[in-house]
Amino acid sequence: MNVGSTKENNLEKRISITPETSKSFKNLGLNVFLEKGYGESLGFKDQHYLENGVEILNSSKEVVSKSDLICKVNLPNEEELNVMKENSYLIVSSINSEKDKNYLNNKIKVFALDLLPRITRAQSMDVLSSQANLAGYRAVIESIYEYEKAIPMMMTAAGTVPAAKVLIVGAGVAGLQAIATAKRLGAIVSATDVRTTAKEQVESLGGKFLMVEGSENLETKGGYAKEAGEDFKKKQAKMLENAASKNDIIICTALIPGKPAPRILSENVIQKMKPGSIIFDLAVTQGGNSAYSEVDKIVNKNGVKIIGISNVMNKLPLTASSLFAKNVFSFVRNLYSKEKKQFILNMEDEIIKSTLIQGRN
Amino acid sequence: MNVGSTKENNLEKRISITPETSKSFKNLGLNVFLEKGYGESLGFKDQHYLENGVEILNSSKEVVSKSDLICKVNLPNEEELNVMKENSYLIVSSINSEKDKNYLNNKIKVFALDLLPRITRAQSMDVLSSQANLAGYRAVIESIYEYEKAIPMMMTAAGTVPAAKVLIVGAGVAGLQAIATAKRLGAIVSATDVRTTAKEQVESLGGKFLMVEGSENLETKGGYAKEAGEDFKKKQAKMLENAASKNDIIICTALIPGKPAPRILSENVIQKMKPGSIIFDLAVTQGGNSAYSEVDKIVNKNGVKIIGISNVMNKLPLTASSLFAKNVFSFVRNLYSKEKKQFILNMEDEIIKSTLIQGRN
Amino acid sequence: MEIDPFIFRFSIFILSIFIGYYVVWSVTPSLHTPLMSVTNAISSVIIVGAIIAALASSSDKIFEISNIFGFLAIILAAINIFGGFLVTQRMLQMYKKKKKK
Amino acid sequence: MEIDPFIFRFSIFILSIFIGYYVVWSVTPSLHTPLMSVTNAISSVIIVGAIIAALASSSDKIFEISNIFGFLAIILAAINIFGGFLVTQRMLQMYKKKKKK
Amino acid sequence: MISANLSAIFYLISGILFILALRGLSSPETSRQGNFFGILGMIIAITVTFFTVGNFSNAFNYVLFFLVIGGAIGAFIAFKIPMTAMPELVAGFHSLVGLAAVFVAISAFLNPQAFNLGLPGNIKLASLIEMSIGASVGAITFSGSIIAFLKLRGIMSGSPIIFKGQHFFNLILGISIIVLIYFLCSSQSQSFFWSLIAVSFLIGVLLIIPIGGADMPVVISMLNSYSGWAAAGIGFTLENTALIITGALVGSSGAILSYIMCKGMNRSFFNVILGGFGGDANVSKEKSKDKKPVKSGNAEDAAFLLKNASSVIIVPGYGMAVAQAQHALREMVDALKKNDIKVSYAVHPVAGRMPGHMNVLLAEANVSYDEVFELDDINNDFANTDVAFVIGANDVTNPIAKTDPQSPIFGMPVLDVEKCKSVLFVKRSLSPGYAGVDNELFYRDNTLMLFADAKKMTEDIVKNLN
Amino acid sequence: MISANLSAIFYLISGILFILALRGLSSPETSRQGNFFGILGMIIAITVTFFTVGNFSNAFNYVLFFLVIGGAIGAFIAFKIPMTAMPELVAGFHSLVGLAAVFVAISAFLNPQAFNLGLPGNIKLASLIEMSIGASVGAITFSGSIIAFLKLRGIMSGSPIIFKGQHFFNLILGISIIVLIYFLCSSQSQSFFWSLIAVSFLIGVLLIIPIGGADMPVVISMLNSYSGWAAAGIGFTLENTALIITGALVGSSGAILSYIMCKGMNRSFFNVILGGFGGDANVSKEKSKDKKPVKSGNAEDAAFLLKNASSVIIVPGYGMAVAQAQHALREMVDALKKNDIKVSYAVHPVAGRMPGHMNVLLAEANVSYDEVFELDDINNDFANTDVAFVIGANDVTNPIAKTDPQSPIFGMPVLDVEKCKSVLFVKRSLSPGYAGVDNELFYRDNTLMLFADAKKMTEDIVKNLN
Ligand SMILES: NC(=O)c1ccc[n+]([C@@H]2O[C@H](COP(=O)([O-])OP(=O)(O)OC[C@H]3O[C@@H](n4cnc5c(N)ncnc54)[C@H](OP(=O)(O)O)[C@@H]3O)[C@@H](O)[C@H]2O)c1
Ligand SMILES: NC(=O)c1ccc[n+]([C@@H]2O[C@H](COP(=O)([O-])OP(=O)(O)OC[C@H]3O[C@@H](n4cnc5c(N)ncnc54)[C@H](OP(=O)(O)O)[C@@H]3O)[C@@H](O)[C@H]2O)c1
Ligand SMILES: NC(=O)c1ccc[n+]([C@@H]2O[C@H](COP(=O)([O-])OP(=O)(O)OC[C@H]3O[C@@H](n4cnc5c(N)ncnc54)[C@H](O)[C@@H]3O)[C@@H](O)[C@H]2O)c1
Ligand SMILES: NC(=O)c1ccc[n+]([C@@H]2O[C@H](COP(=O)([O-])OP(=O)(O)OC[C@H]3O[C@@H](n4cnc5c(N)ncnc54)[C@H](O)[C@@H]3O)[C@@H](O)[C@H]2O)c1
Repeated sequence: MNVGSTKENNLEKRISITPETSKSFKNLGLNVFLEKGYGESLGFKDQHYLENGVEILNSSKEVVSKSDLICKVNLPNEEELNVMKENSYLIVSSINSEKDKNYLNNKIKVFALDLLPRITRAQSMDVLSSQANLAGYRAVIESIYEYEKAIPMMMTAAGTVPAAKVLIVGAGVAGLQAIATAKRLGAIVSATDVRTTAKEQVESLGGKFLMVEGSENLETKGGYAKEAGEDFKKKQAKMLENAASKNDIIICTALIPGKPAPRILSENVIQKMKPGSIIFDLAVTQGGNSAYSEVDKIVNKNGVKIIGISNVMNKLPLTASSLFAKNVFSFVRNLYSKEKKQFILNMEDEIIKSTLIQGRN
Repeated sequence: MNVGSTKENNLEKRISITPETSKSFKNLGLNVFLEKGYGESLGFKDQHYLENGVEILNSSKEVVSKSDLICKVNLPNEEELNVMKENSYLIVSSINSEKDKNYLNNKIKVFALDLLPRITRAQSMDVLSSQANLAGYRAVIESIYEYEKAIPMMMTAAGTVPAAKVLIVGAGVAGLQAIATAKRLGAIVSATDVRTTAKEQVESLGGKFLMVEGSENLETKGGYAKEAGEDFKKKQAKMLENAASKNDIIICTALIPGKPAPRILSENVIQKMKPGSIIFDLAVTQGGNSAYSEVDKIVNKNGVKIIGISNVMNKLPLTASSLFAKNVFSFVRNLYSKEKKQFILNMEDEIIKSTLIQGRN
Repeated sequence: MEIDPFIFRFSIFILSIFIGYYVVWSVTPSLHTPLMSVTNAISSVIIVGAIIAALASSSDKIFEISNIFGFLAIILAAINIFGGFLVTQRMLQMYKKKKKK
Repeated sequence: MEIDPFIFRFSIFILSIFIGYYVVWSVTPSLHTPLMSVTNAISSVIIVGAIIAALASSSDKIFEISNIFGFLAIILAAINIFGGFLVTQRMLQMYKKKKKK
Repeated sequence: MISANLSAIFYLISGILFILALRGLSSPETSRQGNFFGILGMIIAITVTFFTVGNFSNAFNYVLFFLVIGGAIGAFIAFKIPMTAMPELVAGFHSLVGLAAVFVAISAFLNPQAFNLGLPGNIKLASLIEMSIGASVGAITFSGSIIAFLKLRGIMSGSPIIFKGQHFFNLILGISIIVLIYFLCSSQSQSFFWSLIAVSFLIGVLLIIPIGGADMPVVISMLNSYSGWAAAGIGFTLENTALIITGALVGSSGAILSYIMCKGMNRSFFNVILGGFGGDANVSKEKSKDKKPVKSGNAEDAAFLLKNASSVIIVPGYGMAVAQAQHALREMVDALKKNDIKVSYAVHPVAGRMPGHMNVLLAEANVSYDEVFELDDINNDFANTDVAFVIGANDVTNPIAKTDPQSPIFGMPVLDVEKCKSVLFVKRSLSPGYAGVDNELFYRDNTLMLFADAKKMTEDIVKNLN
Repeated sequence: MISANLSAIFYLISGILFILALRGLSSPETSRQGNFFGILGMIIAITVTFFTVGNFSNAFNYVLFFLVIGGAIGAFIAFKIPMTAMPELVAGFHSLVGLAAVFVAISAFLNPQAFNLGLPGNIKLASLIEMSIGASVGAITFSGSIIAFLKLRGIMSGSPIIFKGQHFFNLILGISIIVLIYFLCSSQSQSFFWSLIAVSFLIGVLLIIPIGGADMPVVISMLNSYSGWAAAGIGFTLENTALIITGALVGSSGAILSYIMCKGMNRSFFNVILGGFGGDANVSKEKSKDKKPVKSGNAEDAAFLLKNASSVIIVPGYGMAVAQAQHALREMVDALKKNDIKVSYAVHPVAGRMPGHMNVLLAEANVSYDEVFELDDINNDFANTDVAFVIGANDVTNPIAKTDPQSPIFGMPVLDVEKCKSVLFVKRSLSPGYAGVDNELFYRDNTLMLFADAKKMTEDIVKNLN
């Protein structure tokens, strides 16, 4: 069986097959086809792939037409889609809109890795975790880059530089890594979340948890957040208004699966912030947690910079690709039967069942 | 007596009198004159100054002509210089060239704070320390911003992200802070210097010291570095070639007072580095420690990014100004006699003697 | 002005109490059980009394009632002595010193 | 079958040695000097012998040569007793417990 | 027959050997030597007695015979008993000592000439008092130990048996003992002697039944102390130095030990000894119901195991993060390294609650990256490692992930900690981790559970390592 | 006059009080109580002796008189002596005890009837041996202590006096003691007795002169032990339980103490006692030459001071960074906080070698920012604080910056640590810091120097805090 991948569009620096995983694919008994210059964006030369037994083909069309399974970060373009083999498989990181779904046709089986159930067995394929983790890290790096003061406390002969205060909104995977990163740099870190188990987790990283007073636990059985009620939102807004004036950097990571991101930082809250403060909205593509936040822009509101980046992963594409490619490989390993030497669509397998997308018809 | 300051040129975001120090000046019994919109670049409103008893004047000329002492980060422009009072004082952070010196006339007394002796009593005025410290911090932030991988080690379900390796060349004030900052973020940090006392200091921050084998201590009595001999340079180059291939980020801070910065990273060394690596050359304005480095450019050489920024302080102007202003204030306090209510040019005072610059005549 | 030997014995008794106190005061918890079992074994030094009782007769009347109690006491104490020391030994097996590399 | 009182005294002696050993084993270094000074004071219990020596005579011959040695010993021991305990007390002033807040 | 003086000296020597025995037993390094001293002391005491009595007639053969019989039984029990039954074994042994003391007292009472105590019906007053005390305390020891034994063995319910007026009743019995001794002394009548013994048996029973099963270790040590006092009492009667020294030694050390144990369990000594005051006993009984047995230890045990290992792997998990135990852990590892022990850290890919969670904390504590290994790199090393120190980790060690396809964590790679010679688990309870799956390792033979907050426990271990 | 039995019991009681006295003195909390027990024991012993002898004639008045005389002298000395002269004072006192023992022995030899030892010229053998030993050991104690006193007082040079064949000569003298005792016993002749005492005096001198001044504390403790054995010897002669118990107690505890002290100083016990073997004594003498005196302590002392403080300020400096002691320091502060002690950190603007150096390290050790204060904010608090714990800092505490315009650090604001009740300085030596200026605080009265690597010392303090 053949596995293939082609270059992503210009907006995406990540790739889904690294020299390292191409070797793993070979070891599993699969052939790997890649388009010429595949890893260029990351400094991987074709040579690196050839050394690992990959076949480099001249055009993306050639790759697609020869492969039984295509792995990509984003959906292939129409041209590529059209030449895909009948009943071949396609693995992508996510499918965002209904439009995207319709755009697929029925002859291929498509897996969106962001639909993976969060069961233990699926941890090694969990792109949401692996990418969110890096996003949390990078969000802090981006924020301190924009911040015009120093983060850690320094008592010096020329006076004391106070430590910056960082608030993390949403203590999921990204939020926790953001806490850890900010803490490392010497910031005073607090975090808030709607799930009460988050408290212990925040504290386990040395952060302070800001509890919305009198709130219930908004955790679903799956460990995700539920949408908050009006009452909760009011209490949370009050708490945040208070916190906003004290914090220098706010990093927003709050999401609710299948819903637009909750709006958490209102205009009101932002007004309370000191000039020079930073808001980084990781949820910006899902609608944003913060007022004023815009995709791929730094909005300056009374001296408060509100940063929205559509694809933070492009800021550390090497690490992101390395983890993403391993996620993809783990998924393929689960799909492929070594004995039968083919991909098996075992609908009893929760992992396969939940990630499979039915196209238009 | 009146102290004044005017806006800097466009390339400089720092200022030399903050609302906080203006209060201190008042307490000392001095009047403070500032140009309208003085602190704008940092988000300080005139209101902030007025509250602390500052007089805001409409033009820079007005300020200069009324003041007995002018504090600035950079030299005033010609227009301002011309209207300065006879026998008035001027304090600037540094005077770089002979040209600058000539440009001054003899009717005013000019102090360049970078000439301060490094004696204990002068520590609170030491701009070199206060700014180099921040530069070291910011050099790391700039480098990791440009670095396309994550810095800390992360063992995750999708594989292990190895920790980045950071090498600091020159373990003076800036270098030590760079070590501390990189270490905080979880990098594996090593450093090298020509002064052997630096070893203990590097290790006191948890860094590893790379000793140039068989070298003597190149420390002057004042604690600065001497220029290295050919033999040393060769040995150092060999050591660095070896280290270059292992490190992901190199931050150069090496300086020799009164000399151009030593060239430490040769083309050879840079060639050994992995694509994706970063070199940050803090010494770029003094000639640079690294080959290829250019002022205010990011040079990409075989995937290695070589960063040179002329004024890193502009990246955290708020903190930098706050410390610089306190340095300036401490200097003025030493110059001013509270009893006699005037500035005293006590040439017995080492601090005053060493910083005073004689202009053309 | 001779001192009654009882006074001496009493002095010995009191001093021994002090020693018992100090000796045990710093025992590590993991040795509580072995220590108990060894003290138990030691306390069967009562066998000294049992032996005297058992042998306290002319050779023809070995099984006088008082001797019988002596013999019984010997059996009990002997069980205790052997059992106690051996079981302690067994428990202490786990505290073997590590071998030198 | 009486036991010689010497044996008892000897037993007492041996047991006391053990006690001395245990009692001091865990002393904190900062108390070394006070401890020495207190043991010194205590060891002047030799005064007991001195008193016996001094008083060992009929009332008319108070200053026999042996009594004189007794009296001398009393003075020496008394210096030691008072001096030792008092100086210990002085040294221990610094170990006053902190006052409760 | 040897002189009284010589035998007194030998008795002193055996007493000193017993002192050394107890001393030895108070630290693991010297414990075996201590046991040896105990045996030596006993041999000397017995031999000296033989020579002192000097009766090598027929009776002597019987003495030897019974000695061997008893010894054989004792040895048999010692080898057959499972290690888990230790506490009840000790309790059982105690009862024997108590009974032996009673028997010796009876024998002395019936045949005082043999012991130089006067004539039957006209025993020296002091001796009579001494033997009464010996007999009474012996009897209490006997019946009390029997009850403790039954409770521990499970033959009798472990829960405290309490009835109204218990303490008052005990008081009455206590007074009656004194009254009986008084009448015994004044009348020298056998019936008082027998009643004394009977009442003492009863007191022994009544003293122990109100004490809950959880407190039995303390009780056993207390009974140990009693048996010492009984021996000392008899020692005074027999004017035997060995008995006096040993009795006092055992008496006081037993009392101190039970006090120490109470303190270690944070219980009041008096509550335990008086029994039935608090409801604690009930609680602890209920808690332990329906549980598989686990071996649990304390910091000292852990320190001992660690110190004697030559290689240790640290497995940190979420609990370490919650407890913020990373700094203490580093201190512990430093202390181990000073003892030339090889220490590595094994970080599971999903340990904690965030990717790289453990790395953040270990880096904070300045653990060198060279010592930190990922699962694949270290998993084979467990088999050659002496101790796995699992601190606040759970799911990531659970072997069920390898065996039970029904388990929610099936398929996750896990750290094979159980292949180490010993596994130490630091966690607060037996409750499961994130995945909610019970971890069977807790119940394994080579596992020692260290129930405590991870930081607290690690700090305590550090203390004990020095 | 009271019965021998009663007095024996009272002597036992006073012996026990002495045990409790020593026990008390082994921990600061109970030390004062211990001293009290000692006094009580002594009062009982003396009173009982009066009643046992029962001679309240004229002689008794003289006894009281001399007792008061001696007491007055003792009290006078005790109050007048400066604290720094303690060691020589103790040595001096020892000599008195030794001499007293000799006098009692002489008295017993001259007038054995008074002690029930037979008649002059026909003293019981055992008693004679006992009194010879007592007299000899007492004499050694006396002359040895005198030498120690002279050395400590500086009247005699502190350096070891060694001559060839010293050990051999000592051996000869030792043997001659035994020979003299033998002849004394066989001839009962006074001359042998006096020679015995004379030779013993000589031995005392010879034993101590080869020992260097630095080892004197060990010697004093050793002499203490000797005085105990002398008392015990006399005790056997007088058949006095109090003397036997106390003598044995003092004898063994003194020996143990000197052993412990050697261990603490990392010296070999035998080298010290035999003296003159190694060159160590020389070295330590030279080192201490020309130095102002500093008080130095160990971890236990520091722990004690810290535990009894109610507020502590930590002053970290470059040495903390070099030793990487920040984690250990945090542990220490945690332990203090558990004892309800208020702890803050005072960070000097230029502590360390880089701006913010201390902040980096404290943050790494997870010290909360609320506890870290800059100089201006905390400098006034020192005056109200019990202990300043200065760890690896030096220049930043040097008061010379405030007083001496010639000093290179003049004008630098410094932390006023000396205003605290006590100051603990953790550093490895007396050497100066970055600025190369000697710090006079080291020599102040309220300063305790803790010479060690900062990490090691802090860890040790943590151990001692628990
Ligand atoms: N790494 C990730 O990205 C991630 C994300 C989400 C979920 N997870 C899941 O989290 C789990 C991680 O495994 P793990 O072994 O690290 O943790 P775990 O299985 O959750 O076990 C942690 C254990 O620590 C103990 N503990 C908690 N607080 C403690 C304290 N203060 N002192 C001592 N012990 C304490 C708890 O037992 P007691 O209550 O008895 O003390 C608990 O059993 C896996 O199931 C993984 O799938 C991982
Ligand atoms: N902060 C800055 O930016 C900066 C920059 C350059 C210079 N300085 C200067 O550095 C000085 C800083 O003052 P400071 O009080 O922090 O340091 P310091 O005065 O240099 O004293 C540090 C002390 O730490 C001790 N020490 C070193 N290693 C140790 C170890 N492993 N364990 C225990 N003690 C150790 C040393 O004494 P032992 O050798 O006896 O152990 C030394 O006296 C000032 O003079 C300042 O002017 C500061
Ligand atoms: N079992 C596994 O293998 C596994 C793997 C990864 C993550 N998880 C768990 O899944 C859960 C979700 O993680 P995630 O990062 O993917 O979540 P997410 O990206 O969906 O959301 C991010 C965070 O935002 C929070 N949030 C939502 N609405 C909010 C609001 N109004 N205010 C404040 N916070 C709000 C959520 O509670 C969540 O913590 C976590 O508990 C995580 O531990 C489990
Ligand atoms: N006493 C004080 O108050 C005070 C204040 C600040 C700094 N200092 C000391 O002054 C000294 C100089 O500090 P700085 O940062 O201003 O120095 P700097 O900026 O002049 O130089 C930076 C570093 O580069 C090093 N260097 C020079 N040539 C090199 C080469 N060829 N290879 C490698 N390294 C080279 C120097 O040794 C120095 O450590 C330090 O020792 C510092 O501790 C003292």
